[in-house]
Amino acid sequence: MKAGSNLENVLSKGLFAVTGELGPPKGNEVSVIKRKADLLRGYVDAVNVTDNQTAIVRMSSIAASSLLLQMGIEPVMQMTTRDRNRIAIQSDLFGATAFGIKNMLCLTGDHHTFGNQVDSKNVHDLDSIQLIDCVRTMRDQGTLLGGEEKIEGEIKLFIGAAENPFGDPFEFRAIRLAKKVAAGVDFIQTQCIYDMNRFKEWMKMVRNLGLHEKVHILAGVTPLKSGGMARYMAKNVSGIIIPDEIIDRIVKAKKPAEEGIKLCVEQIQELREIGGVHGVHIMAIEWEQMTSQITEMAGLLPRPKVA
Amino acid sequence: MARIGIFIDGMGGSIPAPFREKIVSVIRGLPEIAFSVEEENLASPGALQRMAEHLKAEEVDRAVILGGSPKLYETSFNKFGYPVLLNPYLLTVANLKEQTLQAVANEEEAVEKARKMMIKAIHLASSSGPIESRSLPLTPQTLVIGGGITGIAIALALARSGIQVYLLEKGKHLGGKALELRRFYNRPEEVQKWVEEKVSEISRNSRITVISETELKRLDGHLGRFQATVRKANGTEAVLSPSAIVVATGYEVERNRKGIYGHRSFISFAEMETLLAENEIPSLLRNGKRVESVAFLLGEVNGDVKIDSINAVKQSLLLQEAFQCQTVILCKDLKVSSDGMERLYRRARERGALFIKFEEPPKLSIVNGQIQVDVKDTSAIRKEDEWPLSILSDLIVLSDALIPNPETENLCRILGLHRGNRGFFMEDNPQLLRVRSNRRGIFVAGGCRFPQEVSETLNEAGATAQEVIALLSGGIYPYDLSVAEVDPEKCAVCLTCPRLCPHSAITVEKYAEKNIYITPGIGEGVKWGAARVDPVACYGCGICVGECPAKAITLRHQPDELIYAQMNLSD
Amino acid sequence: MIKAEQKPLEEILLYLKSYDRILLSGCGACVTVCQAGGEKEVGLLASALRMARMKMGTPLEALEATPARQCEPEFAAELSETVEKVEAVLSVACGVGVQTLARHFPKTPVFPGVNTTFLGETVTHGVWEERCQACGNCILERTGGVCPVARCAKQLFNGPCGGSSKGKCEIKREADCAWQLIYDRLNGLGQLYRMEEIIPARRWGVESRDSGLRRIVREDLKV
Amino acid sequence: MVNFEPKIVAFCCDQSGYPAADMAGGLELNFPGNVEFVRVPCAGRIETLYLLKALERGADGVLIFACYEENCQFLRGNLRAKSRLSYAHRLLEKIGLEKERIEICHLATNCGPKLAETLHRKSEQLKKLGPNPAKI
Repeated sequence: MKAGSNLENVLSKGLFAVTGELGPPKGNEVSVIKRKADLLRGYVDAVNVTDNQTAIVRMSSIAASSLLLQMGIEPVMQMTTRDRNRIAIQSDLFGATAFGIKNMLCLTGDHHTFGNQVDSKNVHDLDSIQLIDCVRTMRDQGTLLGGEEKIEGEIKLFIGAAENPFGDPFEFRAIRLAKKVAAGVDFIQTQCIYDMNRFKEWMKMVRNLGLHEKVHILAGVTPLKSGGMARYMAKNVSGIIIPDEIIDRIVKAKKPAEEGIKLCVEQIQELREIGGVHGVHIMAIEWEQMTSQITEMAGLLPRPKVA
Repeated sequence: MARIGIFIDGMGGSIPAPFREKIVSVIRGLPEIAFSVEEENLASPGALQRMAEHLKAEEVDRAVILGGSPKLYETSFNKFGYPVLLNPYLLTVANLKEQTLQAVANEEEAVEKARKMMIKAIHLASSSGPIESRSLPLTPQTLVIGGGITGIAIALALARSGIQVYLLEKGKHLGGKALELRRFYNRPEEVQKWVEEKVSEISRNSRITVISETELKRLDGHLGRFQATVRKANGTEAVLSPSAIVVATGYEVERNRKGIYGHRSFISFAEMETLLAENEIPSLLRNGKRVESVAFLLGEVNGDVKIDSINAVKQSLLLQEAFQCQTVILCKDLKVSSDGMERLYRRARERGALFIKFEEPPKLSIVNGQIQVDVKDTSAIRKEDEWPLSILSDLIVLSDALIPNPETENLCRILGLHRGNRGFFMEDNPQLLRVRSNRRGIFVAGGCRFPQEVSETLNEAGATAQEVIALLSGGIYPYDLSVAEVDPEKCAVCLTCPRLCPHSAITVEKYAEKNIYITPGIGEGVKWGAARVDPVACYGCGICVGECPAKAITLRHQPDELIYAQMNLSD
Repeated sequence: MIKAEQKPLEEILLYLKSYDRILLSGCGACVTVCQAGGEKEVGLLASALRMARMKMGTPLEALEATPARQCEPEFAAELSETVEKVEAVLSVACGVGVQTLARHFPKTPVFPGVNTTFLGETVTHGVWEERCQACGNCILERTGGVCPVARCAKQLFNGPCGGSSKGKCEIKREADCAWQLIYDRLNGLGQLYRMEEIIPARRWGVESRDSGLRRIVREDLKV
Repeated sequence: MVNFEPKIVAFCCDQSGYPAADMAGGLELNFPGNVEFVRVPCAGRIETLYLLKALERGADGVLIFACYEENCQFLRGNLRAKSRLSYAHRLLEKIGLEKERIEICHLATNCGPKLAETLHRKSEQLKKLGPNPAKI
């Protein structure tokens, strides 16, 4: 065991893992976290806590993750390289692990111009692959990046990263995953999947490289709430592909939200059948109450208790 | 101090004597005014002669004409010869007729205005400098790029006038697109035979050197001393030194055979040409099957090009008269403006060809393995007489898009030429200078400029040859230095001017002195890398002058000072 | 070369508010090429400033000069006599030229007339794009001659982020994704394996601007 | 101002504007009282600086008489003039001058009446705008 987290236990037992996602409040309102935590408790194995997602200022992921721990939910602390240099990153990891956080997700982060502090200066001292390497060094070598300074104590982290099979150049996307694996990543959560064909094609490349045996891949899904949301995401979010027939299906549905949930469940069932997919990551953004229904309908309940 | 002679032109009474007197009285007696003489029609040959004599007798170094538009005098100087002894740039004109007398109603104001204009003209004359005239020797050598019928015809015409021709052909053989053609629409002989005769004439002509399987790789220099580097297919290179260049690289055909157009019933005009030539009269067979009906569908892909219309009527007549086929020609417009076409069109109609004019493009569908064309005929006079038709033909001849040769873009870059809106080589001026390119000494002719039918292209070849002969026959190119000039010390080599020069007259090169040409490769005395305007290639428009961010370029005959002097404002 | 853009006239007018006689100094090198501060732009800006001040009722005398390269001490020295005649200098050279003049004329205020923008390349006439950030440790040999430091919005070293879509960057849709360019170029060169190598965390501090003033000394050249 | 006769500098391309001015004179179409014609070989010769300098040195308005678009003897001279004019307009705006003070008019040799009309219209317009407040 690298960190001994619940997520690591589930995955290493070969069980199909389910993770959820929680966006911290745009302030210090703890009740927001509590409300969302209650909606997710018991339906997922761990919950991602975003790190100022889309560069909108929110409560720090370390603080929010610690609060989740107190509420009895296992967090996957996200950390971007956008806002911290390697000094801040390593210091934050000392703190996070001291609080008992055992999972983290290494990200580059959305560009700061997308958020609400566009005049800031981004850092990007490291990129996500270099961050993975940094955390792995801290955990496995017990030293800071650079390999000389010994760390007091032990950093136990189950290291995750994201990958987007829908970004371009497509042919490079599996190779990029290989780089993350080489850097020491333990699990991967993908961008939300709508274009099943392209995902399957990507997984095939992943399997051909033998990566599915070295890393746990959790397929990302996001239920569509409405036709408008589907259209907006397809048009405006780079790196997300929504095929026209899916947009059509939601747009034409009498109850689009219900249809969105149904579609999401179907997707999870289809993803389960793909070789090398070890779990799903459900990103029900500001729609956390649906996580119970989705996991229920998809037959993912009850969540296993592993020691 | 300048000695200025004043010529006052009464312009056949347009500028009355009292008015003239009121103007000239102001300057009479001024020390720099050597004399003032009156003439009635200064632009006439006799008056010009007298003007020359005055200039000589009085030893003036500047002259001012008070009269009409400067354009009038410039035209007559060109026609009758410019009065000697005074550099033309030291003479200025005050346009009293058009700009004061006729343009100002109140006489007092007109006088006032005219005086001002005269003073301005005197000022301009005294601040002008002379511009040197030069001439460039031209050897009678040309490079013709492209061995299609345009290139062939031009080469033969030039050779007949004693001009040496290098005929460059990228393929193995001369002839180009004409080899796909079997018959002319307006000549009895077969195209192939005609081409053969011309090719054999070329091979017998000692003034024409055919260089086949060779392409132009690089071009340096300008009119009179081009340096063209050509490369053979085997990689060997040679440098030719033509005085002028003709581009005749023709056009290309782009076939759309996607979707329904892939059906076996569709053929191109070139395929029909072959079919007609291969079959024995009177029955037309294709793949062993008899062809009894043919439709021609003239698409809109080629806009105002006449080739498809001519070929459709020509082939239709052959099909009707020799092979007893029923023909239909569907088109938006039939272009019959070529020589003799109107007659052919009428004959085709009389023999029973159907002409259908449409607005909406016809709909194509496959019915029982055949192509059905549904079209609404709009040639009826009354709207209610328009009716939809369905046509089932054994064959449908389809327009192919006539597009620029794929190497056009690259050739343009090498030659410093422009491409027009459809990507073909652009002529200098579509109304006046059809076969001249934007560069002096380079001509564009035939299909590379605009896809043309054979007979049209032969006319154009003749016109181009005439232009080249007119340019080279004198053996010299006279020019003056009323051109742009770069100060190499100020030049930042930013490449603005070579990018913007419409005539590709500017290159960045190393040279020792301003406006001294050094052939690339000769490094002696090279001191500076800067932009250089070739005075022969420059048209003197001044675009580069206005654009130069370092203000390193001057227009010699119209520097800043003369512009500001014309503005007549405070300093 | 260095690319710059003229500052808004209102900003320049504000700098010069309390001066009646200035020298407007251009530069014959980079800013001439990018049409921000050559002799032509100096003339235009001087004329515009004079008219603007005339209209405001406080005429301005603007002398004009365009030394060959403002960042050389000798060329700066050529301006000495003129600078003595004026109250302030407005320099439309890059930030380097402004500082050369400032160093040379300790008693005369020197104002920038342009914003020095980037080290760039001419894409087409009139369009320039950033190509280099002078980071001090060139990695172009690993990235097929396309710089991710200057051209990737996140300065990524190990391939494109998830926002790379159809060859474009998610930050500016009109901009090419630098890593797509790198991919295409290495693919064309048959060197895609170069993208499989992990580029480790970079040593910014040792060579880059973050280590304070950078200085190049060539002992052999010193006189 | 009652007796204000605006001073107009009229740049004339030799291929169109200048012959059009000749024609206007020939047709005895009156010009406004204070026009100074500047003959240039092509509108592409007209530098941005000339447009500003004309105003700086005392003109109230500037007109460019250039060939119709796509009809330039030198292919792009008139387009360059147009682009330079747009740059000058941006500067005028910053200076605080009305951009109507500089205008381009595309015409051909046979457009004498158009030239005269444009001059008169510009003169009337400038009378309304008043004297150029930025002239030195």
